[in-house]
Amino acid sequence: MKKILVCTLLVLAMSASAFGAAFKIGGTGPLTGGAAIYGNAAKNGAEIAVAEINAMGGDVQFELRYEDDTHDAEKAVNAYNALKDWGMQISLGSVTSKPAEATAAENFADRIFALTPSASSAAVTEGKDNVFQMCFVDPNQGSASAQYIADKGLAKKVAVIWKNDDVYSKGIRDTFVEKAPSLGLEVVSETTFADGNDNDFSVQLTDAQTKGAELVFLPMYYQPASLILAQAQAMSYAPKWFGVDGMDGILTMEGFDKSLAEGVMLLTPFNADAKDERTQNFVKKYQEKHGEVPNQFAADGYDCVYAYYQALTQAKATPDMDAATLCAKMIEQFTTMTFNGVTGENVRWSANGEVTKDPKGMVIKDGAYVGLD
Amino acid sequence: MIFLNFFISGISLGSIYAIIALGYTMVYGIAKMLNFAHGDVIMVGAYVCFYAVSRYGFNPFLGVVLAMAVCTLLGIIVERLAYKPLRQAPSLAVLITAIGMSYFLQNTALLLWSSNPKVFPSVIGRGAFKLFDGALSVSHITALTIGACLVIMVVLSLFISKTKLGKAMRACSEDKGAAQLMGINVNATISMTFAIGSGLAAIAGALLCSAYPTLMPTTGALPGIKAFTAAVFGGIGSIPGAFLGGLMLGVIEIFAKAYISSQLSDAVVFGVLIVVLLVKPAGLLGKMTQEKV
Amino acid sequence: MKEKTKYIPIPSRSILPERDAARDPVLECVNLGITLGGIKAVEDFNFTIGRTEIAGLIGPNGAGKTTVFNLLTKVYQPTTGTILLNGRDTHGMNTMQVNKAGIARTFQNIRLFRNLSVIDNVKTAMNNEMHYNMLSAILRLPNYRREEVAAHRRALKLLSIFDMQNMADVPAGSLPYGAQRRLEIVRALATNPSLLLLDEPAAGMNPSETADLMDSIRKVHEMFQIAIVLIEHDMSLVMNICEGICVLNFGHIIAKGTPDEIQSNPAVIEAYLGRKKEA
Amino acid sequence: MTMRRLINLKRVEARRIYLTYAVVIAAYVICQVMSSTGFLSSSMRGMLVPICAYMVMAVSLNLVVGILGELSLGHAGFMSVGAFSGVAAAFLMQGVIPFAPVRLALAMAVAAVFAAVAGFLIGIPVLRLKGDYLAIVTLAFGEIIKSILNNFYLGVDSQGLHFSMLTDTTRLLKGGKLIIRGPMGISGIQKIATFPAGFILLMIALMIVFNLVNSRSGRAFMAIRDDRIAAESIGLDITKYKMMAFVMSAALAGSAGALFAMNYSTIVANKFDFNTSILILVFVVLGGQGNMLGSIIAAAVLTILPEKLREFSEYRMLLYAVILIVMMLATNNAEIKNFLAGLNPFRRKEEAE
Repeated sequence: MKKILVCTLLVLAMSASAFGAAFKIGGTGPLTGGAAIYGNAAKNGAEIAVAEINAMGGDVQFELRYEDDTHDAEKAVNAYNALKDWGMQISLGSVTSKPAEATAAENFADRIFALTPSASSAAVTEGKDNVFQMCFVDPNQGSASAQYIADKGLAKKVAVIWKNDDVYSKGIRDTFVEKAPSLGLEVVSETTFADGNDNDFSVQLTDAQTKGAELVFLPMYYQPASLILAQAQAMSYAPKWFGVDGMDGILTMEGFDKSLAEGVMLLTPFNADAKDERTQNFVKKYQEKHGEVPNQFAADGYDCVYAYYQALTQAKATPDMDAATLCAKMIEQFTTMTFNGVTGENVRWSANGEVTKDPKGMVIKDGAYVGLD
Repeated sequence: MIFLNFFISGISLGSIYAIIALGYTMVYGIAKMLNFAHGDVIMVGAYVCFYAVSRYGFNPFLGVVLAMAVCTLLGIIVERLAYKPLRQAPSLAVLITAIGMSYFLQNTALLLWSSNPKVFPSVIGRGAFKLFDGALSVSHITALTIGACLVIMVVLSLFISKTKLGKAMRACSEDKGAAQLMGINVNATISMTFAIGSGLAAIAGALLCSAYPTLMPTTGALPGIKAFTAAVFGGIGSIPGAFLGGLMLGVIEIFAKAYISSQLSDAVVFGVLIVVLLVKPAGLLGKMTQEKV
Repeated sequence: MKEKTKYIPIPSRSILPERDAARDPVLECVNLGITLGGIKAVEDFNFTIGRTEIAGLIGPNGAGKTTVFNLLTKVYQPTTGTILLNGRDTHGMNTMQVNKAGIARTFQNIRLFRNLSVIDNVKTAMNNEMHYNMLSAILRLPNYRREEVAAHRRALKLLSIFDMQNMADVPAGSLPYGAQRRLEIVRALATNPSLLLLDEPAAGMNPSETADLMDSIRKVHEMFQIAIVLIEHDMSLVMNICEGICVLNFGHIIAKGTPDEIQSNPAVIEAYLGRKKEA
Repeated sequence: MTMRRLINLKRVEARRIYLTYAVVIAAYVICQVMSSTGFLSSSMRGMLVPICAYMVMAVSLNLVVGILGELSLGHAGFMSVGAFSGVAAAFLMQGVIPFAPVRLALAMAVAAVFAAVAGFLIGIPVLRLKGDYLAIVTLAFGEIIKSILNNFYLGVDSQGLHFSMLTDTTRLLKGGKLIIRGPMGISGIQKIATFPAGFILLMIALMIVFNLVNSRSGRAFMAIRDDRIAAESIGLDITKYKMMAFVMSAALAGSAGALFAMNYSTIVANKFDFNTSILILVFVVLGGQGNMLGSIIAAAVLTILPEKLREFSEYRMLLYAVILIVMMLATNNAEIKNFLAGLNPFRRKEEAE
């Protein structure tokens, strides 16, 4: 019931802006199916930002539409085309990597600017001047993680467990494994899992344990990670755990025993427990509307809309401009501007669309994130 | 010792496949249909149990009983609305309807319970029996799963061979026409089979999510397919076959991960299935029926 | 032509098959037997049939008559004995190869290709005499057209034996019962067999239909000059049409001979006909 | 008494064949006209190629399920083999053949060959089984293909092709490119698939299937479907014909896969999973087994339907599921069928005549 009420309010908020001129902003993401957590989070985050901006009543107003792509490249292109028919002027790309690669190619061909909240594979932006990312690109996460582990002297012998049919996991794993030796890290154990094969991790953990890994690197989303932590505890294996931004969200899983995640380290741009006003405001509103603590995807979605807000305001763009004009203006803005959002301060973009922001090293202590530095 | 630990992991995973496979095999044996929605009934059972225990503070045991009640009812409704009208239809039509039902249950779950994964409360705690000075550990949930699986198989076998309804089921499985002539209500018997299968699914859901404690709307789908494979492996239609097939599939999967390649374990599992079917075309314990000429 | 074969009456447990020196047998069975589910369904089946004979295989229900057909056509592999077809041992052959070697059959429970048209049922049986390949078919090359037209003509000709040419485009499954039985015979004939096995061709027919069928079988026999074995319960048909008769009971041959001999054989009367008298 | 008798328009099957061709051509012309005059939405335009690919998939699966009568649950596996081999072939030909349509055609041919080989290899064990066991083995092969492609690496450099399994050990020279990258699939595909190409492929697929069905091979397929024992008894080589249908179906699926893949800039093995196999099967069952026109229409309707349901946002897939179930009930339950027939005024008239 609460959900319906919120939806109605949101619709009202959006249609109010539709009377005046508003920028039509569209994105695709998995709203149904196995990856629906990510799509819905990004969508919810973006919706909150749009509602806030429209409520401020400035010159820049948004009309937001999210279409379901079920985490599938084909459906993502369909969803993208539906958005095009609706009149999308600027795009939020797609939430997950493979669909985003497909829609980015369309964005490039149609000259519709895209800023994807969370599609992190390098191929999304590669060779496209008008596709930008809000999140770290996967290879950077891999090398940053290796660098961090080496710098802090967390371990010498490392195990990696990764998801064998996932672009995100594989992208991070590749650079991590590539970079590790040069930093004095030894990858002693490397094991995988895949869809339909992601329940039992005893083999992977035993392999890491018998080969003496002091730290286990988990380039994956939090749902399988939670299973790994539980099973490691059951077999009394307690190495250091190191995750990536996909790990964010583990603490807010309903029913999760937070003690399992005690001491888990992760690099993430977003921390729902941060004390700054911007984050607290966002987290509060998100909780009010959706009854959950926002994860990194929601934060990325939220930031995307604000980044657009800033860029459009600075470019003095008006909603009657066509997509190609806006595209040129956005490219100009995004390659020059600096943005402050909930996922980072002093965020900048390179010309190839990659984001530069400081990953925050976090460690979970007493069921909450604590900055590592 | 590591080998033994892997073996136990395999048995644990396998016994879950086995419980799910029992549901598949029972329905197939009697209604001759592949009920692809079975995995999703498991998911529903797990959610009911989750909400009962986590949100409303039920005793886990009561939670499972409640889940069984809900799933049995769900099984009856699904059967009445979607499968019963197709009793005379070609088997492929029923298969597709079952798949539609699977989509329906998944998407209803998505709307009702959102896509956020839930962590399933442990039914009996996360402890473990330590053997050989801790070199070998068998978690309580593993022991419970294996135990439950055995009990269900024995009870089900006895039920099928001793009770009146069980005999009616076997009769329907052999020859529906003849069963009808002998005064057995074939329709009611098939409906009953669905009810029992769905009730079992609730137990399977609770055990699956206790052993691997995350719960999403898609939780049942992939284990469902694996369990279906297990049922065929053991000889679909055969109850001991489902048990054996499930256990073997679990063990093979873990061993393939451990000793061949974690990347190719699924390929190995399905490869073994193919080899087994080539040697025994009706599965390990299935019986080959010869067409009368 | 119509000269009768002389049958040596039972018991004949000789290792060598009985031969009629005057004739060139198309089929010889030596000690043929099969065990099905622990039961010897057929045992010591010794049987010979000449190139243009019509023979009957009779016996009470469950005597193993259809099993004999299944053995001859390798639906079941025999557990003992030898089958010589045109002097060739069929050991190791499967149903398809046996058909190619010359045996065609019909089935007790009609087995037509129900969704195919009548003429396509017949053309399917001519598969082995057509030689164009898949590519010719897809591209409709000249040899496809030539062979298809030839097959079509021949199929219509075969159908006309049973006056079925005007039903050519009807789906086989929708034919009346009697026509289905006749179509099965046409289909079997289309494979150019040297031996035709008919499994209860007159089952379910009324007397006038049976009489028609009898004429048709005679006609087929005369036209194609082939050997025919038929299983039948209709004694008038069997006694009228068959030159030799073999009686089976509990998987064993209990009598062989001409219709007259069989009718007066006490063992047969006891096992089979005798029962009728009591009734 | 010659060919006119063979291609007899009075025969129901013959009429259906020409109707199918006519409908496909008409639909193509209408779509092209609407597209060029701007009446077709981006959404519809974007779906033209995948719809063609799905139609070919449905037609090819119908050859196995409807004509041969064997259930296959792993058809997407062949699509996958075709997609990966076709895209890789197109990539390798990029420098040699600059004209995209020729490259596309050759890539689809290569895809057909690779998928046919896969079909043959899989057919050897599969076709020894029957019924549901055959179905589960095809499912298993679909999963195995997915698993293998998720671990397959293919690269090209000045020294030629290099491939490896599990990890990327191709060690390409400078200037080389890794084409297939395991779980990351293929990225940066040149989108050379076009609607006319899809239309031509569909027409070829229809021609192959229809001409095959009306030949000795097709009659053999259907005979095996209707009665295997009788088919053996008239000397048909069951294994040979099953294999023929299976391989032909795989080859067509392979070309469809290549067409499909080259409509997107990226492709992963997970796309061609059990769900995709099932989707194709739904087209076939809903369209009617053995009914090619039905398959084609079902493929189009069920591809467009989820897009048209977008306005229902989160209820979209739920509605899709409900519609699927209702359609199966409506087409297969005798009572509902009669009830619907009663509603149809034209039907009444026909009966009255």
